Amino acid sequence: MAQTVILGVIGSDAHVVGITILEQTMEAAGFDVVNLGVQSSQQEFASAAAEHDAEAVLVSSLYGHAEQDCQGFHETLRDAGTDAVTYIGGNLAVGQNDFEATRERFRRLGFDRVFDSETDPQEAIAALRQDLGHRNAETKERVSA
Amino acid sequence: MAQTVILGVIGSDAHVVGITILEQTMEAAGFDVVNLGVQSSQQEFASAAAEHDAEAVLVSSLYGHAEQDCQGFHETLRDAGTDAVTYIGGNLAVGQNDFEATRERFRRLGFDRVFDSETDPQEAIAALRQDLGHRNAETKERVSA
Amino acid sequence: MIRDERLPSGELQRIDEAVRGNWHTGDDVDFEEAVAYHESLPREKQFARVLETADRPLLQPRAGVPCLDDQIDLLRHLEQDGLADLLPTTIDSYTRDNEYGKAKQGLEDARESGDDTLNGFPAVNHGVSGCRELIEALDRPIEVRHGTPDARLLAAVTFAGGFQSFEGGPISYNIPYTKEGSLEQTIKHWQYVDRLAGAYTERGVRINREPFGPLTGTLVPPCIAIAVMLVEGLLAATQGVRSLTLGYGQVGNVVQDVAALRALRELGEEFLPDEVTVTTVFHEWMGGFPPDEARANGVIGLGAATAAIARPDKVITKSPQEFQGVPTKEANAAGLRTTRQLIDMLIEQDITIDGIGEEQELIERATRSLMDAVYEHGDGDVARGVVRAFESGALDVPFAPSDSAAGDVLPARDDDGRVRIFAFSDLAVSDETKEIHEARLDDRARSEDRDRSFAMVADDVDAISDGKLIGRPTGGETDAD
Amino acid sequence: MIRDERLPSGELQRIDEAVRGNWHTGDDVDFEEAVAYHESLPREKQFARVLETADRPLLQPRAGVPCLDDQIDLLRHLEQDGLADLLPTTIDSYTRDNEYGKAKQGLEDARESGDDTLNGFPAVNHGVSGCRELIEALDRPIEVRHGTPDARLLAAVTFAGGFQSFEGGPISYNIPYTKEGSLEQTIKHWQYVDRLAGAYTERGVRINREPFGPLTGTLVPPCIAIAVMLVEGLLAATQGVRSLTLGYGQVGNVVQDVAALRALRELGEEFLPDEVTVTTVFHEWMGGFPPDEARANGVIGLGAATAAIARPDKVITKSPQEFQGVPTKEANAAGLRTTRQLIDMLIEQDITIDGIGEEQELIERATRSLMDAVYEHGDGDVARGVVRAFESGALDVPFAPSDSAAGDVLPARDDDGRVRIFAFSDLAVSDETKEIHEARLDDRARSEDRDRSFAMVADDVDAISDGKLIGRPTGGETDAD
Ligand code: B12
Ligand code: B12
Repeated sequence: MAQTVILGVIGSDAHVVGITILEQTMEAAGFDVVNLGVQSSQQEFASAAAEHDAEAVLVSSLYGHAEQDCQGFHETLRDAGTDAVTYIGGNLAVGQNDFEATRERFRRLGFDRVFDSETDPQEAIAALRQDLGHRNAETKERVSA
Repeated sequence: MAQTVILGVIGSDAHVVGITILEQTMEAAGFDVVNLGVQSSQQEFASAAAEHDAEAVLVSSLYGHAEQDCQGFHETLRDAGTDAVTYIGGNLAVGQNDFEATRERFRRLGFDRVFDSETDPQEAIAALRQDLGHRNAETKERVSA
Repeated sequence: MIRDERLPSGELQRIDEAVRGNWHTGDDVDFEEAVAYHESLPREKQFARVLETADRPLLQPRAGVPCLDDQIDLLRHLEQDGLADLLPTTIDSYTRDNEYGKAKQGLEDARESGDDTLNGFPAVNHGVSGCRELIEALDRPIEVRHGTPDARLLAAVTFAGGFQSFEGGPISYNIPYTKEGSLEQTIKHWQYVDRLAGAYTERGVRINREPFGPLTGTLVPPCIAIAVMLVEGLLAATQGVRSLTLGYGQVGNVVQDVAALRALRELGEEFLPDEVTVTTVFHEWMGGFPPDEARANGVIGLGAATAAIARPDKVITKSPQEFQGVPTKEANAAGLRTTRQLIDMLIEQDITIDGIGEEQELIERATRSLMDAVYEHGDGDVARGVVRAFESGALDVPFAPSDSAAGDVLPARDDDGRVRIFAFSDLAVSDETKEIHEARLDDRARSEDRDRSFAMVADDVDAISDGKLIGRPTGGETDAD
Repeated sequence: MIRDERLPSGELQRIDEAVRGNWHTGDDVDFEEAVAYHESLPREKQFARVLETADRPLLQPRAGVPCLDDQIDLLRHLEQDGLADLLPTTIDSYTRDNEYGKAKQGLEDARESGDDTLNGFPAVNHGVSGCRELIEALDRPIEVRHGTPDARLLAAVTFAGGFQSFEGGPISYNIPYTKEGSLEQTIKHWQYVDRLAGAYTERGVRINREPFGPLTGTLVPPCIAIAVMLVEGLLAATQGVRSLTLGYGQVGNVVQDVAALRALRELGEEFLPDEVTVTTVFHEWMGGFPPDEARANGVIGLGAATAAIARPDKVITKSPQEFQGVPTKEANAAGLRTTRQLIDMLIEQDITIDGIGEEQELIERATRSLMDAVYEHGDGDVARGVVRAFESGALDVPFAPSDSAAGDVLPARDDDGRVRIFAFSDLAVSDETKEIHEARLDDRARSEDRDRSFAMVADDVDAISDGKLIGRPTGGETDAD
């Protein structure tokens, strides 16, 4: 069965080109993609993840307000009853920042993986394969235990 | 009487365009310019200065070997019996150097003024007017003393 | 339903009051006093005058930071080290969403932390007096650049604050910038903005208005961009705007860009009333940039060279740090100077390129079809027509995030790198136009030995940031794994 | 007197031995062993092959530092971060003067202090094995670039050291580079260099030779540059060189530059024997650069755009730090990438500019007059002819520091920015050509409302570094005090 992935641009960000490319590439790679489009709220991500029993939530942000927009994001997800893997990617800080510091900040906010804007969609797919495969294996273990 | 200035490019440097412009501008400003051309030796500068009883010696160097080429330059001048004001200008160090350090180095070699390659010929003329005016005044004082 | 008619003055006043109540700084807006303030400004700060009387393309960067002092420093730097002819003030995203409370928070955080917690200058929060401080601190005219669908309060505050130019429009600041805003609603909002500009204009303060030409910045076919410019120009003219700068974003093919700018200027003159002074602005490449400053300088160089050949009235420059994030002021000034050097070296040269006429003809024909469709959809009314044309897909913008646009049109480059339409969907262009575009794309497909497909579109989207104009399949790499 | 005849093999050997005795590293040169070494090099390091089979303009920077390790690091950086297609090794000034003792001292100082006390790589001092270490450490072909009037030992050592391309020629490395060297003498020296290249060529090791097209780099009229290229090409061909890259330095006017590169290629094919493979190299602006990296990027951008339109076989790139001094490796790589981005974005576009044919025609006509004069001066012998033509001023180079050239010709830009001849002195071009140049310069004088004068020349020399192409008088400033 295809794995379901929620995709969207958070906050009031309207940069749509990146997720359009991501959606197409992930679908071509066999994922079921629910694309929420731009300017999606935390709640919309959480509801969609719960509704579709999604295995991953991919947040995109280009316009530089990601940090504010993602405060409490993982609580919102938890409250909706989803424990999907979470990725964030794009242009995550205003200005010319050092990406390692940015990555650290978003890791602390709870994201499993943080991608910069040089990310090739294939990298995200490879990561998903690894992370979701791993989760499936875990699930199997738990089942067999 | 027009003041005589010796002009030339030192060492094995062949960058001629700068001194061509300098020569034209200084002549237009009323100086007598003796242009030694490119690839002039210390001795050629010194002999010309002595021969023409020059009031200033202007050394140009673009190719980055100025420091080596000017070792002992002021001794050579002194040996020839000239006490002309000395200027050096152009691209005085190999590579992307801080000009202040370069200026200091050439001041220590004995040059009265050091110009970078952004120098407008008019700046050199203004400096000459100031320095030579001053020397003339000094000479007068000495004479009247 | 909406109509392209001038707002009656009672209506203007009513909206005016309502809008000014949205945030406390609106209270300080006083039209009469503002007119007097504008009259007190020196000639060099009269935006429309400076732009319309220039004898060479003027350069303008984008720039906005949260705090007033920093914005002054930033613009002073761009004026002095960048030799910008015209200055910008780019507004932050919260203000664009009319979230003045959040913008206030961001501004306070910025003041405390020294970090740029907003991606622009929250002009409404700075209020009339903050804006005037900015205008007075600089020597050049300053424009408000934003992306705000409902920019009524922003316009009221910034016009009163001394700004004499205002970017945007009901389509160009809706379709590329927002998901949910209805087009009819944004047109209403912009009728107010334009009417307010018109009211100043009638009092002798010519407010320059600049519809945002690049739209989504991503491979927008020229006919679509120009049609949107004409519609927004017409709507603004109806409200009394007399100084209009129509925009166009570089696609990267020199012939097509020069042709498009000529078509824009000529159709602008033709469609807009005589009393409107039409100028044009060329935006250096608005799509994804290479993640490398040296390569970005190459992209900027091509934009500058194109500008020197096309000679628009104004050029919006990019910085070599475009890819990474909001540029430092030094990088921003560097983008200006690189552009300046190239334009100044080229502009006196007589460079006449073959084939510009034909391309212009092609662009104009398609644009006229789109304009015809707009008028037909609105029974002769351009406001109603544009709403319905977007609804039906007769007018559409590629990569539009907005629910108001179908977003079904897909562009791709032909074998010469010109942007053609790959999927027309319901776009109202003639069969002849479609055949030409298809034929050109077939040529490309043939020379790449692959079918026309979305892969081409995706490859073209990435091409410039990957170092090429056309997204050709590369021998070694494959997208499959 | 000198004649354009192939050196007899006995003569080659005699000179060879004499030359190799000039510095101890000459002892390690063994022709047979060297041929075997070249045969062992992989195809990607065969300079002539790589250049002649390329399907797009190859990019090459300039770069040379004293120590071997540093030179390897530098070139590796340019290969990897600059994506250079071809690599250079620029030789220091002492070596150019055959002062191997001073170069040795500089090299020792550099090794001790870590400073770059030489402005290039002293290849003779590094010797055959040092050169080979360099060749082996890199993946791309490497050329020797220098400026040495008497380059015999340099050629002997570097050819044996594995280099397969060698810049320069008897005129182009004399007239712009030295004051006292006699032209006859340099031709003799280069007959040896070319004969040595020819000897390798006959053994299947095609040594590429590249006459230095930009000459003094400062407003050189295309006809002069091309005539010198043809003469040097002919001289080299006589000695058995079969791979010749003729050069040309950008003047900054796109039409003239494209026309000149076409004229260079076509006249090259026409004048040189069929068995010679002619390629062309375009040098990005070789005159004074702006003292500002951002503006320098604009100059580089214009060079790249011109290259994309003219499509030479090779482009020599500049760095944004050109004004300041020898660039850092990062800046050097940046110049490569800016150029690459612009060329790659433009090269697939069909850009046909009007008037290139006429300009090419003008250039070719003047070049033919100069070539006729050379042949006449030499009673049909190009070697003798060129010496005498320079003596009489029938051939001349503006701003030539050399005593062998009159240096009386002065160039100035016309109203379109094309380089014309302002003072012909005895230059052997037809009256018709003179009238055309004069008429164009009169147009400019009229539009600037001043007389044609040396002031124009001086203004043009500074123009690009001051941010323009043409040195127009500026309203505010005056040169008088
Ligand atoms: C095109 C563009 C626009 C268009 C957007 C049209 C549209 N609706 O999509 C327009 C002109 C409308 C626009 C507007 C604005 N923009 Co803008 N825009 C760009 C630009 C030039 C290209 C973005 C793009 O489409 N790239 C191509 C796509 C394919 O790449 P991508 O988006 O990066 O996505 C890829 C990767 O990042 C990654 N990725 C992205 N998300 C995720 C998520 C996950 C989980 C993973 C794994 C990977 C991933 O994979 C994607 C596919 O390869 C960038 C600068 C740049 N990158 O060159 C600026 C940029 C993003 N914009 C910026 C800004 C500030 C704005 C504005 C706020 C103001 C302004 N300056 O006009 C407004 C915002 C409006 C709003 N409400 O959002 C800034 C952001 C600054 C920052 N973060 O510090 C940038 C960086 C420009 C700059 N240097 O200032 N913009
Ligand atoms: C044109 C040029 C050449 C031409 C010269 C032709 C000729 N015979 O004149 C050619 C191509 C032959 C050439 C050769 C070389 N060049 Co060269 N060349 C240049 C270039 C591009 C412009 C110089 C120029 O003509 N400028 C225009 C004139 C009007 O300005 P100017 O020379 O700077 O002079 C003005 C001021 O400096 C000042 N000034 C100069 N001298 C003095 C003296 C006094 C007292 C005062 C008050 C003022 C003053 O007033 C002048 C008039 O306004 C410069 C880089 C640049 N500046 O952009 C490199 C440059 C000077 N060259 C350089 C080098 C290394 C060389 C070579 C060694 C090797 C090479 N890379 O090819 C050879 C040297 C050969 C030799 N034996 O000298 C380096 C020097 C590096 C350093 N100092 O660190 C530079 C900086 C390029 C670089 N970035 O690498 N070059």
